[in-house]
Amino acid sequence: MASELNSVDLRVSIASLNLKNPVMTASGTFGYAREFEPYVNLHRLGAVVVKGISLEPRFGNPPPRIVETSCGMLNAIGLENVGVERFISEKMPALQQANVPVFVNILGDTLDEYREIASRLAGIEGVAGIEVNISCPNVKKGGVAFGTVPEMAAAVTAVVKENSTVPVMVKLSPNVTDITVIAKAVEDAGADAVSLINTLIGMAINHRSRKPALANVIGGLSGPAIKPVALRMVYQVARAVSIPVVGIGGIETAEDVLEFMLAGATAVQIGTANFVNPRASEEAVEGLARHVATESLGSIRELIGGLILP
Amino acid sequence: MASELNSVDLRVSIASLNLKNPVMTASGTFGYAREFEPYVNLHRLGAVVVKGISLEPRFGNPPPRIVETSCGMLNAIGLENVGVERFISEKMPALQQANVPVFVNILGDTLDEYREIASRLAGIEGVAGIEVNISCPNVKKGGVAFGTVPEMAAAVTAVVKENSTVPVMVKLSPNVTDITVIAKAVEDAGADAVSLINTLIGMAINHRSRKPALANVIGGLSGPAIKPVALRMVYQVARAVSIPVVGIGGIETAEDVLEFMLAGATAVQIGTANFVNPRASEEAVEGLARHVATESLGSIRELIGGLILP
Amino acid sequence: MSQFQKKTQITRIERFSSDIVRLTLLAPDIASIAKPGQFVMVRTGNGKEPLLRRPFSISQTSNGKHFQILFKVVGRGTSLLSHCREGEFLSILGPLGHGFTVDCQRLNCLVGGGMGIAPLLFLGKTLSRVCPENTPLVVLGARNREELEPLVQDFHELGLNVHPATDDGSLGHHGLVTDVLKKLDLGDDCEMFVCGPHPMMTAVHFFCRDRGFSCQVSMETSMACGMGACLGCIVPVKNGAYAHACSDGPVFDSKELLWQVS
Amino acid sequence: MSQFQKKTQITRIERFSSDIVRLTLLAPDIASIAKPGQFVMVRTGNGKEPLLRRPFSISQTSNGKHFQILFKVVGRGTSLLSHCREGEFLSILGPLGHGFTVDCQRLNCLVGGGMGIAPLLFLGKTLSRVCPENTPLVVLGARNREELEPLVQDFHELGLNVHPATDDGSLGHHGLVTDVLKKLDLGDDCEMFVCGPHPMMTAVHFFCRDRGFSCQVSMETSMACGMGACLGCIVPVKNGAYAHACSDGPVFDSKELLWQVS
Ligand SMILES: Cc1cc2nc3c(=O)[nH]c(=O)nc-3n(C[C@H](O)[C@H](O)[C@H](O)COP(=O)(O)OP(=O)(O)OC[C@H]3O[C@@H](n4cnc5c(N)ncnc54)[C@H](O)[C@@H]3O)c2cc1C
Ligand SMILES: Cc1cc2nc3c(=O)[nH]c(=O)nc-3n(C[C@H](O)[C@H](O)[C@H](O)COP(=O)(O)OP(=O)(O)OC[C@H]3O[C@@H](n4cnc5c(N)ncnc54)[C@H](O)[C@@H]3O)c2cc1C
Ligand SMILES: Cc1cc2nc3c(=O)[nH]c(=O)nc-3n(C[C@H](O)[C@H](O)[C@H](O)COP(=O)(O)O)c2cc1C
Ligand SMILES: Cc1cc2nc3c(=O)[nH]c(=O)nc-3n(C[C@H](O)[C@H](O)[C@H](O)COP(=O)(O)O)c2cc1C
Ligand code: FES
Ligand code: FES
Repeated sequence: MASELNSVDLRVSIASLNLKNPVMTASGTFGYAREFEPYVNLHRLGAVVVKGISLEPRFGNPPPRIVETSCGMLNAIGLENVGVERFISEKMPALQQANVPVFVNILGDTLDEYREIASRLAGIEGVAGIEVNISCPNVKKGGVAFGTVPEMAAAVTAVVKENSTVPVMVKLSPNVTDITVIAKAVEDAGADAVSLINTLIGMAINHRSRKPALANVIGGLSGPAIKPVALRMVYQVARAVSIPVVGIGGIETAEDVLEFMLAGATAVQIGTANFVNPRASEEAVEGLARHVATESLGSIRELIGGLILP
Repeated sequence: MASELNSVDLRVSIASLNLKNPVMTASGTFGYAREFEPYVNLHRLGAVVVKGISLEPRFGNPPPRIVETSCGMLNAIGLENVGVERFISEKMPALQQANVPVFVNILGDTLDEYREIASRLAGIEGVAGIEVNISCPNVKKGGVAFGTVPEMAAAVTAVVKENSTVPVMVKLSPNVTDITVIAKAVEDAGADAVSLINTLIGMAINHRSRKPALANVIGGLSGPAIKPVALRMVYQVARAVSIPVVGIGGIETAEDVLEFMLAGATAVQIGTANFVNPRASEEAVEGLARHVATESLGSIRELIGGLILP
Repeated sequence: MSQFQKKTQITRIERFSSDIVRLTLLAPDIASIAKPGQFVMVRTGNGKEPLLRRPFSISQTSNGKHFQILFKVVGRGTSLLSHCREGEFLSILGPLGHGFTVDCQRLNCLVGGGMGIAPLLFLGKTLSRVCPENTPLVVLGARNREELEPLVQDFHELGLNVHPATDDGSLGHHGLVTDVLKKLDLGDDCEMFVCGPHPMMTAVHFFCRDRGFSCQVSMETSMACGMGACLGCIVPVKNGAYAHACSDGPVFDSKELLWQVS
Repeated sequence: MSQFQKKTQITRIERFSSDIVRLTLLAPDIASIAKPGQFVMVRTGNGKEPLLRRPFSISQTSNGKHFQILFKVVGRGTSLLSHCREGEFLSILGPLGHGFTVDCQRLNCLVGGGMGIAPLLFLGKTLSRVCPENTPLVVLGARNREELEPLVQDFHELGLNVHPATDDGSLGHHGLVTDVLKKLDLGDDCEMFVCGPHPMMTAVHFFCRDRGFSCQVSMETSMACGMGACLGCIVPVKNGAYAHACSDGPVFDSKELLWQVS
């Protein structure tokens, strides 16, 4: 059985990048991957996406930064990260060993910052792709506008694309009236793929202390609670663009992955579920292999967009 | 103790309307109120909001119309209702007996329809207020645009306001980039209050049948899953407008009500929770009374917007 | 109509097979007024997941004090229920909906498939009491002997003879309940009471239509509230309209509904 | 560092009071390598709510096979845990974080408040073994006798004398553990090991700073992952930066952290 499962075809491609399977890990939920080595055989994953990297190191927001909600969690990490230089010198070497394609999630407050980070990462061994975070709700400056105004989303995409040697995937915010407009804008600007969704903006209050549960007041909602919204947006975007769509939001199991692929996703990312079950990503790969074998599919690619409408 | 609790001051006002307490029931989740008489003393509620009424009767969407999701549910009822004439002749008489203020939730596909429904309801005994649904995601025609374009939201508000004799509350959609823009537009157009949020647009898929779980493909997400998004939007809108804000979304208990009031809500509506616990609304009233008594507050109004920022 | 929201105590748990369980609940308010075909909405846990209550037919009442639900484990809600312990309390809404209408003058025939057998036991018991002279026919189908035998047993205890059918032939007729129906002498004034999988009910509806029999069906749909408030539980009726399974049903005259020939 | 994700069996459940429970888990992989001050992340149920694991200190290991967690019911997660049954399995991640550093040459003083006492028992046991000539001082505080007595008992069984303090005076000193510390002869080369409510740890930190003592504190923060991935569990350190309680701690040299004089 195990060998049979190894022979099933789970491959998918994102532009020029061929992945073993469609299961990636979501930025900010898988550290720099090394943290998961006790639990996961990293080389069995489709790809990993590392924590968002900015030009300069950032300390992030004060505590409390996280709070649980019904079937979800809010985070306001505030993009704590070591900055692109230390990322390259301290984090990349271990990632190069891990034998798994690495997407670097990048973010900036200005177009120039995006340009600068992209150029520093260009040509670095082991960087398989760039994921452009234009959607993080926690940065007060340009972050939100980049993700909600089509022209700005397009501008960031173009700048990163110009300065990159690897496929560029743009990560979209769900906090917009019509996500397909943004998706089309970044497609037209040269994005090789889009990934969605980032977190929904939310808030929690402690009625006893009368204070917000997060020091940042608002934060990003993730986990199973948001899956229906993510699935709907992936469905809409997959019908609106012709580049690959990477589905994110509340994915925990192989069944969830199948749902996102039926809705039109070429690949997916597992986020919050990594905290609950560190083996979630590898178990999803195993579950997909079993599904393809049991259903006697030629390849998992047959499922992409395979939703049967009433 | 019981008599003590009866004497605590839970009153709030929405424009000229004085409510016993801030707990209302949400449209579409409390039928025409009569369904809850076996469980709830209707006269103890602040107000009830009845199922959305259109000009003509509607059959609604084909089945399946509902599906459960993690800590939430999706519905695509498609606004099944008896139409305004039969509502007045068949449903209002029982509601007049119930001794509770009634908000009628209205919806239309055109400005004319909104105008027409509002005029028919004008002067009907027992109608304490109108809630204008500009936000239902299930109507394919004008519904969505009314709720997402500020000018259209304003136009609907003005038309209903002109033709109404009671306070007009406009119910906002959360599926927008910036809900404060819509809130300000309807405030400027004369809305007496805003209520929010309606459901988030979502989707569910059955991976075995490869079909959408709802015949309508997409539906509205409600329940505890969406509470963090609702709370954030209520907080934002309460700071942006000066008319009363009515908070809706995932509210189940008195503690939830307190959170929404701290965030700036003058009153709240309980929706999906009525299905789980038909007594949820009355129990919330009881819980609020206990809270005001225990904390020795002069009135519950002291809590409105009382969030302590870090 | 009287309805209650009650914390009811589980007084007995019977496990008929790995996935079929029967719970006996102490609930005089509900048990004393329930009618065959009515159902209850059960909260399967204390948390927010699963969020909604689950509908179950009242499968039997006794002494006006207890009632039973019989269910198969198919998902998270039923799995949680199956792990309950005696003495624990469950929150129940009920009795809900309109049940079966009985007429002692006709030949009554109960047709059940799978867990659809649950409400028919209550009906059989009631018929034995109110129409003692008129023994109903009982036709029950299920996947296999393991699933069907304990349910057949219950009818035997009422003194009712059962015509069983199983998908694998391990008990009674090897095949569908409609095969069995065709072979029975049903006279020309028969009233059918049907609860089971949709294809089975469709087949029995057409069978009855062709013979001119009356047919009462108990419909299962997804339900959020069980009390007519959410409008989620619809079944298509004539001319594009819908009925609500929880408040107009769950028992309908099959002629009122729209059936698809398969 | 070795870490495991394991389904571990509950072999014993002890209820010390209405809301304090101790679970013994069979987990040789974890028990055999755990060090005092380390913790585990526990999945409190099978569903999606509560979604996240909950952190608990390892409060004792035995035979390299079992370990214990001791907790107070404060919310939904701990409530679910308190309803577990012997023989059931819990999903555990661990052992996680950096524990206490011990030096047999110094006067070791263990200071615990409330459930912060849990990891100190493991530490006390280890000290008795590795520094048998050097009996540590133990100062424990809690709300009342009911809460504190069973925990004091555990230290007695290790042969350690305890200086108790309770908020209501029902056991030992009526007041704070810092009052007790001030009265003890701590010499001039004392190492303090502290776990408890934040105000208590703040007080002990300043007490140690004034006397020139070393002070190791075990920090509790909200944690989503427990393994350095989410960056949620921060504690402020000098110059505006943050340390991560799960991976840099939970045990820190109190001098490295930022404390607010209250
Ligand atoms: C009026 C009424 C009476 C009922 N009486 C009984 C009864 O006496 N005994 C009994 O075992 N069941 C009965 N049911 C069905 C029962 O409500 C469902 O099996 C139950 O809700 C499943 O809950 P779950 O959380 O375990 O499964 P879920 O996790 O909700 O679903 C698991 C799987 O079961 C399927 N499923 C869910 N609901 C139904 C349904 N209504 N019919 C068929 N498949 C379904 C889902 O599509 C899914 O594939 C009745 C339903 C209704 C409407
Ligand atoms: C490293 C570490 C070790 C721990 N060891 C233990 C232990 O050995 N024994 C033990 O009883 N507890 C311990 N805790 C605290 C324990 O994790 C929490 O009590 C638990 O997560 C509460 O879960 P809950 O779902 O029951 O409560 P929730 O529903 O999550 O919260 C209920 C209430 O408790 C408060 N609360 C939640 N977490 C904490 C916390 N960390 N500290 C204080 N208040 C909190 C919340 O603010 C809320 O008011 C430890 C925490 C950490 C970080
Ligand atoms: C703690 C945390 C940190 C995150 N950090 C980032 C980040 O740095 N960059 C980014 O693009 N998304 C970040 N995200 C968003 C996730 O990558 C993902 O889009 C989101 O959590 C939804 O997926 P999920 O529901 O599977 O978690 C973060 C999410 C969480 C929970
Ligand atoms: C089954 C169902 C039907 C609804 N019908 C309406 C409606 O007719 N008009 C309306 O404005 N909102 C309708 N809503 C939205 C609710 O009034 C409410 O805004 C939403 O459910 C969020 O609140 P909750 O999380 O408490 O349910 C409906 C919601 C549900 C679940
Ligand atoms: S289940 Fe809600 S109306 Fe029938
Ligand atoms: S708990 Fe996630 S980084 Fe510490």
